[in-house]
Amino acid sequence: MSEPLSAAMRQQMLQRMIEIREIEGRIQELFLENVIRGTTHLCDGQEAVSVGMAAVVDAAHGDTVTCTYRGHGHALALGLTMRSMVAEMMGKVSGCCKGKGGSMHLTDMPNGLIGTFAVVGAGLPVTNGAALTAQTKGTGALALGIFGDGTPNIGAWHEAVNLAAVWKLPSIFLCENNLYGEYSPYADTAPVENVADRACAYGIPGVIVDGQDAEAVYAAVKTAADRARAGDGPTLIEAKTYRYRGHSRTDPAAYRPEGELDAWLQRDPINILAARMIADGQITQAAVDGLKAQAATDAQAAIDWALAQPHPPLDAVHEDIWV
Amino acid sequence: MSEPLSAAMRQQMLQRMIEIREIEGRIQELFLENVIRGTTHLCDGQEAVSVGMAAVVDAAHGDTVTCTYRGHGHALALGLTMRSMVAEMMGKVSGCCKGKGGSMHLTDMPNGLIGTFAVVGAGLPVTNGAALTAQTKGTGALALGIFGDGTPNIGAWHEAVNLAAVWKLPSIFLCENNLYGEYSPYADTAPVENVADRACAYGIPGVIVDGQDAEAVYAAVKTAADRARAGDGPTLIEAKTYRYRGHSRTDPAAYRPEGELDAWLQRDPINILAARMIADGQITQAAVDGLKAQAATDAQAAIDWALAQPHPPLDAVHEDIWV
Amino acid sequence: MATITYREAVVRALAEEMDRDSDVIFFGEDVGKAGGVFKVTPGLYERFGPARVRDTPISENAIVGAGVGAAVTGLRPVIELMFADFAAVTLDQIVNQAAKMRYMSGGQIKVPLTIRAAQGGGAGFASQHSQCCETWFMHAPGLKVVVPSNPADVLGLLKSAIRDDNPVVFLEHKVQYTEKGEVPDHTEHVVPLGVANIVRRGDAVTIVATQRMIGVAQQAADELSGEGITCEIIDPRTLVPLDMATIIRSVQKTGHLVTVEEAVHAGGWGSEVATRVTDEAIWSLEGPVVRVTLGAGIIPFSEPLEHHLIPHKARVIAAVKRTLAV
Amino acid sequence: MATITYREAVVRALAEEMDRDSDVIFFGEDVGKAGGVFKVTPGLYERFGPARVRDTPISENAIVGAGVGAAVTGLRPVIELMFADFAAVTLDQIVNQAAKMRYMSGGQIKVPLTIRAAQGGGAGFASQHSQCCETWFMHAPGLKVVVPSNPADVLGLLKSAIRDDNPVVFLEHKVQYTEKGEVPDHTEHVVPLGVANIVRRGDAVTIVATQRMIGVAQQAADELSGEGITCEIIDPRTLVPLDMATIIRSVQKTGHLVTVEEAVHAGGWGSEVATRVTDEAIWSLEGPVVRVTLGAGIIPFSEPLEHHLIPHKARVIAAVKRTLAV
Ligand SMILES: Cc1ncc(C[n+]2csc(CCOP(=O)(O)OP(=O)(O)O)c2C)c(N)n1
Ligand SMILES: Cc1ncc(C[n+]2csc(CCOP(=O)(O)OP(=O)(O)O)c2C)c(N)n1
Ligand SMILES: [Mg+2]
Ligand SMILES: [Mg+2]
Repeated sequence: MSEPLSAAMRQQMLQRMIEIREIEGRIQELFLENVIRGTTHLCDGQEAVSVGMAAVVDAAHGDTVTCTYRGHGHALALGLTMRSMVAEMMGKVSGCCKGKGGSMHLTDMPNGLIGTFAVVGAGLPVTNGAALTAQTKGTGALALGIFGDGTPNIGAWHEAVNLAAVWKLPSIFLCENNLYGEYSPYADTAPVENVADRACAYGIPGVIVDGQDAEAVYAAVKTAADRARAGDGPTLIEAKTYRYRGHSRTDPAAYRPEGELDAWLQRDPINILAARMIADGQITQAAVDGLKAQAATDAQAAIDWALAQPHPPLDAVHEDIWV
Repeated sequence: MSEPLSAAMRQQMLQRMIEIREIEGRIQELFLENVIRGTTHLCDGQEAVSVGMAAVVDAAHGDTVTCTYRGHGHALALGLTMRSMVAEMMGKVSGCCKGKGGSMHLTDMPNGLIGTFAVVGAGLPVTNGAALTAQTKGTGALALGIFGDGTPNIGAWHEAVNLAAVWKLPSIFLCENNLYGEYSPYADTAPVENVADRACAYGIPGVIVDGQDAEAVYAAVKTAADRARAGDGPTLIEAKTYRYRGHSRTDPAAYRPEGELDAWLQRDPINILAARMIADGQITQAAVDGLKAQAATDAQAAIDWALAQPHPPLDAVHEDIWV
Repeated sequence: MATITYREAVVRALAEEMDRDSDVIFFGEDVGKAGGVFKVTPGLYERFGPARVRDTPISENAIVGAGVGAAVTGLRPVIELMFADFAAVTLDQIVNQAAKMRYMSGGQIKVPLTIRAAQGGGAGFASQHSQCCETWFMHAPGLKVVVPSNPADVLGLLKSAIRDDNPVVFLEHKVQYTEKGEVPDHTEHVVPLGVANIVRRGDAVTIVATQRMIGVAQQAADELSGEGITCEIIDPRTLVPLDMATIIRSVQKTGHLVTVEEAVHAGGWGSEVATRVTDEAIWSLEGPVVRVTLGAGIIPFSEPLEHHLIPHKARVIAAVKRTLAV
Repeated sequence: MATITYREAVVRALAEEMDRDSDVIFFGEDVGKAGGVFKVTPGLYERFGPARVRDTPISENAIVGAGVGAAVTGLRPVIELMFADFAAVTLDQIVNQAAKMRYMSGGQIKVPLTIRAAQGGGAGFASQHSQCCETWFMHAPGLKVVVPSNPADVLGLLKSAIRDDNPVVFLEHKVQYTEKGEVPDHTEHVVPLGVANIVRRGDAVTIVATQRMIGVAQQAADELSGEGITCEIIDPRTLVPLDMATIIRSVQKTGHLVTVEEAVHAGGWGSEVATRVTDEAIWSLEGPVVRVTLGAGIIPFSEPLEHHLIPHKARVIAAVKRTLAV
């Protein structure tokens, strides 16, 4: 980790992580109660990646992000409101995508989120396109694509990283290595120890970072961003992290070895940052608890609001297909 | 290069390279005369890869090969007859694929050639399947997939090499780096200097070999074959070679820098092996000339034979679709 | 006769065929140790071992290609693509390679490969995990395309698919996995590919439907029978080969055709059935051929919208009444 | 009016639109320095420079995805897939991403992307370089699909495609690249998407055909006119949107419909035209709707076989006579 961030930035990261943790828990409940249907892919445990990344992204200047279906945390970190997101997951017209996308397909252009892609690898070629716009127009913007540890096995991932390297695009490829792709441990489906080890095939930097440390993630993404904006091309970043829950829906994650979850809970990203801030005299435990209580209140308010929203009118089903 | 091959093997390699060179020249003529239609992708200059590879492949014991549309040399090296191949390119019923495949789609199962794949990268996943059969049945066979220097950019290539590495399949990935993918120089579309450099991303050996030296190619493929048969998994081999002609059909290859072709002609694979054999007292220049004359005669005979063959009956168009 | 679910019929067919023929292998993403994301294939890994049941990386091109290569060289692989929508990332291997290799090779090669995938909407999986994808495969000669609608057909048709020497795309409707039905107890319940099933007899109109739409057609037929309109419902079971003879015989009797499918209008299988009928039996038609489809629709997440888009009882009834002009 | 080739019309449309709008960029494999494998796009690289005209690696997923991402963020990219058959390696980016992103985002996004590709048989390129692939795209709402048949339409439709705010798949018939035709001299020759062209007037039968099949239909019509049978030939120009009104008006006049397409029967656009007519105008039909297609065919290399498989004059004449029962 390079130099510590300002107290204000830390505070914002901490608060956002707490909010993400809170809403994900509520979403799981709503899913089990059948209020949210379909499927969900929650990110508890991975919040540091979301806020570390988002602290670098400057949507106002054209930076964009694509990520995966495990995208609630990223969307919130970038600035999507809980209300808009929860309403989307309930299929309500007030959702960010008018209820047409759902949990797996969040788009929030004002905050730079092009989409949370549900086909593995599919977002990364699109990220390059956003980077191409930046390069062609000389805007200095960057495009960041987030993916999981199972994703480097798919062709689209390879083609995207490769093209970005050949064209020196201002792309950043950020892996959330949470040890599993669905129910398969990383090592069962990948031939190299680290995702970052693959960077050698593209002649680009491959960086490993502690995904539980928001500031470390920030620093790694910031370095990659400077490189991208300077025209030096893409970076592959691997954040080592962990998802506390199963892959999706009701997966009990029985494939995880005994004790693994507990060990990771010891390195909880919220606790890590909170402890550091307490040690630095920037926050008190009471204030942290206050943030949690506030997040719970906010989440409940968002849910109540979303529940009260209407579904889209039936005719809407045929709108928004062609311009 | 490891120890030299036997005189008999060298003789066979030399003869086959001369035959390939001869027939490719005649095919180009027939194409320009409109006797062969569609397109052709000739391999003059790359013959050492064909014969070096084929000397390792043991079709009788289940070894198989897939290659690209630039596959005439490989097919002949594996044992397809000139007649059958030329007839195929003329769309005659006596062609190896009854005229349905043509120049780009040669299959010759008795000699282990599953196909010459016309979609870039598409043959390599299939090669793994043949390797999977060998692994599952424990036959000790290997599966070898040949591709060009432009091919590592496509997703199917990546997925195939990756799966072979993860499953330790008896696959061999043999690249003919002839410096160009169509009209694009290798360096314009690839981020690393050598194709073999990509092996690091899969934790497998990446080997560079002189593609103009048939014995060197043989040695590299043999090492990979031993490894594959021993259950140690795949190898990526890059043979540095050159195609004397354009990419296909009437391409004059104007994109090549002045003098490049001449320099490569100095390292002609036929001359290299012939000179070595002459130096070792295994053949005379007169005998080499004799081989060339014989190849010309054989090529002419094959062409005459193929010309005399009938086209398939029209009803054949609807046969061979379903079993 | 035992009563089992659609899901259980899949794993039973696989287990029976793997027992019967050691050349049958099975692989895909999380199909082995985890028993599949839809929990369709539990127990196979334990029973047949890691050589014959394999979990793969997320590499659909590599998966299908490995299936093709293994099929060509003597195995009889069954592979799973999980959601049928993902076939789009590897369509080349399916329609350009698997489907055409026999033809291109002049008949030297056969490709006894079965590609399983779960398709269909109604469960809130939104636009990229809900499509019915038959069209991609029907449009590629060389493939066979199977769309089972009940447990007995899943069992009998999957066994046929695995035994078939052609590449077969076997599409399971994910919303039907929990549906139950009776199946014979013996291990040789094989349903041939290319034989339609007349699900219900009637005189007024022929309704051709597949998978979940059979249930929708039944609901419509129940209601219509109250009005004295009897529907004949035909389940083609396989779209390639397509049993047009049974459909045309029915239309010759009823004079009216309605197709009910859970796919986009343009290019859907309904248009193939409809045009074959209008070509081969137009003089039997006493009303317009009406297709009930998704129209030019994309499947939305929102529940009321999704249910509105996917053909339902009221739309089938309206279609029947339109062709009957009542 | 100048006479130019179909090929020249492509590059002229591109150059005019790139001149007009600096957001238009163009990339694909060997499209720049080399001017394209079909020599369709020479001079653009020299004229517009390496930032706006780019050669890519052989990475179709990356190419289409880059087009999508660039389109979403403010450019108006035109990309080339070379042979349309290769769309199969990146169908996901086209039909699951480009086509659906606007919908999934609830209308937040637009994707002004043009995907060019060369399709069609007759040139001896065998089964993987000769297909007509419209079905893949027609079956994906959100896309528009353009199939120009002559230089003026290539010019005017490609300009429309580039200006359109939707993803457009623009399919050029490779065998037509050398065909010549007249085009206006000014730089605003824009042909709207969704308006069919009545190529020939007639009373006896309506023939709907696209691209190279228009010429085949013309040959048939010439011969039939000798027998007193006058054919009306309609070129829909775009398959999405599809100008059914023009087709139905014609069928209402002639009472007979024949479709001529260079694609596989099942799922082909002919079935869409045919079923729309039988649904919306069955009482105008005085004979069966006959489709002339590749049937369940795969394109062979061998010349006589290929010419036998692809619809030709005799087959169109036979189809017309069958619907007319003469
Ligand atoms: C092309 C494709 N294949 C398969 C899937 C099914 N699938 C959804 S998530 C997933 C696992 C992805 O794992 P990883 O990349 O590690 O991301 P994580 O879920 O752990 O965040 C798979 C296989 C898919 N969505 N797309
Ligand atoms: C998926 C796909 N994209 C594009 C093409 C067109 N194409 C045919 S050969 C070729 C170049 C291949 O170059 P390389 O791999 O170096 O092989 P070489 O021709 O030099 O032997 C291309 C782009 C194709 N056949 N398939
Ligand atoms: Mg993961
Ligand atoms: Mg090359």
